Amino acid sequence: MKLDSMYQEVILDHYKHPHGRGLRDGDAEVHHVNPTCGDEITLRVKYDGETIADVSYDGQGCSISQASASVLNELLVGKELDQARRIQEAFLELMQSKGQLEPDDTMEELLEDAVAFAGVSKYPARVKCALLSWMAWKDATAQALSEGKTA
Amino acid sequence: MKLDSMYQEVILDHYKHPHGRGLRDGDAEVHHVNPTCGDEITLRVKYDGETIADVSYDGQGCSISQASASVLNELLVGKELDQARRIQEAFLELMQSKGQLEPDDTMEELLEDAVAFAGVSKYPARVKCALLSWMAWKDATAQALSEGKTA
Amino acid sequence: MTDARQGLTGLLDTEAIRKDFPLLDRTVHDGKKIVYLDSAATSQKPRQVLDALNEYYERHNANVHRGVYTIAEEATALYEGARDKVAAFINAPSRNEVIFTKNASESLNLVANMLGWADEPYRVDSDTEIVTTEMEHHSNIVPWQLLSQRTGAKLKWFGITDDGRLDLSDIDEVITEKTKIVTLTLVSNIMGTVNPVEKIIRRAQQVGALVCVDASQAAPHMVLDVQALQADFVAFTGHKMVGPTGIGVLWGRQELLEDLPPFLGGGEMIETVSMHSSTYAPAPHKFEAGTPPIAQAVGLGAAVDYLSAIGMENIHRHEEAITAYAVKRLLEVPDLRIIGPATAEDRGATISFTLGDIHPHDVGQVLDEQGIAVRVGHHCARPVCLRYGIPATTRASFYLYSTPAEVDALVDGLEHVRNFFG
Amino acid sequence: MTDARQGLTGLLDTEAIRKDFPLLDRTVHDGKKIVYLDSAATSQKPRQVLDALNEYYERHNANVHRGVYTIAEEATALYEGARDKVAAFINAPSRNEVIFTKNASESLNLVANMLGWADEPYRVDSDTEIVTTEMEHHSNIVPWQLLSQRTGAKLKWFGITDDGRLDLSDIDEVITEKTKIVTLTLVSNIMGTVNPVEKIIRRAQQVGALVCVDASQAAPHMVLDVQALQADFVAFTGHKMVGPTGIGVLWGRQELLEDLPPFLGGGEMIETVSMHSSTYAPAPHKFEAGTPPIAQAVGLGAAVDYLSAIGMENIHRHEEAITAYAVKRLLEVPDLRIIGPATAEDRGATISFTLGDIHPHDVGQVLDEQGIAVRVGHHCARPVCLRYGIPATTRASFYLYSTPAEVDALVDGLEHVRNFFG
Ligand SMILES: Cc1ncc(COP(=O)(O)O)c(C=O)c1O
Ligand SMILES: Cc1ncc(COP(=O)(O)O)c(C=O)c1O
Repeated sequence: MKLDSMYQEVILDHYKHPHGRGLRDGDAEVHHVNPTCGDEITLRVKYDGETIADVSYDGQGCSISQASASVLNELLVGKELDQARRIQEAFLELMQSKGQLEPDDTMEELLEDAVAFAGVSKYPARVKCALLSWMAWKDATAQALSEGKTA
Repeated sequence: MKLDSMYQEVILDHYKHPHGRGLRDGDAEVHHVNPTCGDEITLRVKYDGETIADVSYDGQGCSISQASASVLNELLVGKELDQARRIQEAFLELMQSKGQLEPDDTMEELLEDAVAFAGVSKYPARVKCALLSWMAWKDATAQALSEGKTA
Repeated sequence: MTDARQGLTGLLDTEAIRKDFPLLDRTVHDGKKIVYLDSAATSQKPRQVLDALNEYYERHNANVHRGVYTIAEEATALYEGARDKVAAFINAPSRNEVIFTKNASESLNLVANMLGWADEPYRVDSDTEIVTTEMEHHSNIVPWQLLSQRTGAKLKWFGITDDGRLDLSDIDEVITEKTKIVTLTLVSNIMGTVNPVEKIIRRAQQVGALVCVDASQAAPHMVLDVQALQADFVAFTGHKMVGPTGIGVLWGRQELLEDLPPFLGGGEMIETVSMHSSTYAPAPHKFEAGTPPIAQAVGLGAAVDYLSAIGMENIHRHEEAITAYAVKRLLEVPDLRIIGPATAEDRGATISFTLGDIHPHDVGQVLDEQGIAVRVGHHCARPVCLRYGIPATTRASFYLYSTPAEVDALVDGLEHVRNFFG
Repeated sequence: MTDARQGLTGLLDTEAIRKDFPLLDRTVHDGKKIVYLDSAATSQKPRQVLDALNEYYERHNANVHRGVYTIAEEATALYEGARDKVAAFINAPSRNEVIFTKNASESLNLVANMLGWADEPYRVDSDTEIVTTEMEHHSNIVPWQLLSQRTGAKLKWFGITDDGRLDLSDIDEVITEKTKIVTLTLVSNIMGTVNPVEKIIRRAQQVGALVCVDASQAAPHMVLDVQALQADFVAFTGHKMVGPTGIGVLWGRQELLEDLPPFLGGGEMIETVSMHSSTYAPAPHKFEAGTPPIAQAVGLGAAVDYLSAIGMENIHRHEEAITAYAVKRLLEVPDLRIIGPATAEDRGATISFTLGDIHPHDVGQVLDEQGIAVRVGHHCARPVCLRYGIPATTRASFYLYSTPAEVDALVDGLEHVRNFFG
């Protein structure tokens, strides 16, 4: 069934058992919404120099947006900013691929569980759900940096 | 040729040799335009008690609107207000008939030369041209009366 | 299921009707026949409307109002003929009270802007109040928020009760001597609630306020008689009533349309123009700047003919039957909660619900896989979602071509959704 | 005649092209094949555009942007795909700079209203000036008169020379430090004049004024490159460029669209709505309230494809040839006076004229009897008629499907008119 390509086991797992959910102390906080469907996320980033000490979040949304935030937390926390940016860019590329991109080894290594979202990229209405937390993270990071908390 | 039903000899005659054209002294003056085609008329009425002493006019427009003003002058000047109103109503009825009305004797007697406009009523875009001066006359008369110049 | 269906009376001959709608024959996802349950968002179009569009473009297309040549006269007659049809459809006292816009949103913005730029006694300014409700479509909220911000007028609103009705307990405090305009929807696009507008209109008339009724979800589904309604303005939109996209209607009382200032300026809406000043054509043209949506008006005329031929009472009766059946069957689904009236009384054929804590987005996706098209989200009525503390709903909405079998398909589909996320 | 025609080069294969346009096959007045010379009012539509409309309604019709189900995704992809096509057609730096409206008039009103409600530095108020020209269509005059009345800003304009060109001799007095916006047409809809907008844009840039270009009569006929043009806003309308009625475009520079306030409020243009306040979606959606003209945008996309396949340079070359031929032949008609440029240089395929003192209305009527469709009146550019002291003109306008034989038919028809009223 085609649906299974979107709702991969990994995604449903993250949805049902989200990582790092809840708001904790941070250097910057952003609130993003997806006006199409009303998904919302509040996200905070905490930096320790160039290292991502924490990404905490709260919000409401569908399985895809919730799972994506959970994967983000799992992937990015503990990473260096540079590496995190590479991951974010790879994820963006994957999501914008309209189901046309077969992740290669480098991408698989970068994205880990997040490659499971490849199937979502076939559903334009859901791509925004998957990207919501990632855009929020990018924005929060920019704010944290400009506020001089890091680097 | 179908055109001839609109451009009756009588109409072209009135167009080429208009009656009573030019502005003269009056009790009230109005300016009407047909926004569709830019036809304009300035028209004055002069009453002598209940009698129409003069209808003078100036303006620019197509053969139909010009001829119609000339016929109006010829028909109405010298008439009693009551009778003029009957003529105006008959002309309006004829013009709104979409070519469906065969003028009867009463109408022919009332309208004289103006029955020639029956053919115009088949052309919706031209009906307004034919009615321009008549609407202006009605309006000017209402103004003249309300200004207490007559009756 | 079939048992429950047997009691249904008042249904239309949907087998015949569905033949008129080419899209309803479509299949998705490897051959699944589409079950289209999103008519509140936009309706499907019958062959008759598409034929009218094609016939217009292929034989009569010309700009309107200004031509003396044959096809320009034909185009004008068709466009103005559509105005006659719409006027008759809503029982307008005069065809000149029917303004063509591009959609209901433009119609509502038109009212807001007319009042913002009006002279007394209509002028909305910082001493005055605007009243709306918490149940409105965004298109009947945002124009008034903008007007309020730009004039300083205060925006007030009626709240909603737990069972999806307008809370009119404070009607005398909400609508006061300061109120210039009360604007509300006849039928909620998210909950299906049919509102008691007469009561509100009576109160508005007491204080001398104008009333604008958003009939976007009413005109497609029930007899709309603007004289009986006694409102001052009524807005609706073509694409929800088997007409084309790109066409809306504002009906307004003649003397108001005469007194109120224009909104958009341009060709067609003028009497004379000089560089120094301009004068305006009488309504409705005063409010129709530029080349109007000609083909779309003609298409709406054909839509109105189509609906009238079936009969708005018959359509309404059909939808009542389908809605009663749908409410009953949906309430059989475990964990399903209807947002809005949970009975079939005073409600239109639109039902919003939540399903346990499965997000509507996920509900809609899994239903789509089975060919079932429902809408998910806040349906441009986010204040309603806020009111009930939910992020979104799943909404199924029915129309003259909907069948009890489609209700069954939805209920089966929801069972599948529950299993999938179970 | 045939001799004169032989020298013509650059013509398109109109025999093939005309097969695409069903209306051109129509006959009027007992079998006379229509000679359609009113494309400046509205163009005819090719089969390809009608097919796109039908295909949309029959297979993909759904409301856009909010659905997760298959046909809603298809409808969204088609609608947004049309935006991509239009963006490419005008070489827009970003698709987000293309706003769909209902017609050019709405586009121009949108600009006027954005500026009226804007914050500094864009705000038009009583200390500022608006500049337009005497050659504009009413749709580019009245919105600015309304803005001027409502804000107190002063409205100034460039006059016209005897031969139908903009009189720019006083450019430095007309456009000053007080000017906030200069708005003008690229091609006159009544005289066909192509205006030297670059010169005006350069002056506007000097004083920091924004420039709005009305490209309604340009987009259908020549390559329109908004980056090369360097204006801030460009407006045009679908129905004049082989697209459907009910669709227009406003292109605007991205940073302006970000900074400027919304105009119409409603569904689709919001980010979040609460009863207390709302935030808006990014452009272009911020300016597209309510259900957009979905099918019409799709149709415009097909129109742009159609024009591009033929090639805008080729279309332009064809029209240049036809226009040169028409100017030459018309000047052979006794008592005929061209209003506007009397040569084929820097002019579009639109020619206005008077014929002795025969009123244009009568000219048009007699031509119609022969199947020839021309427009008569002030063509929504009354200030031009006032300027030349004439009540109206007769206007013939050509497009990619026009032929030299149609020019000949016009000239013969005018001969007949002269005899009729002789
Ligand atoms: C130069 C010009 N500007 C604006 C318009 C207005 O276009 P629309 O009527 O489609 O709004 C037209 C055509 O009518 C035009 O020729
Ligand atoms: C109640 C209500 N009002 C207004 C609208 C706006 O209609 P449109 O989007 O056609 O402008 C809608 C539908 O979207 C609606 O359901």
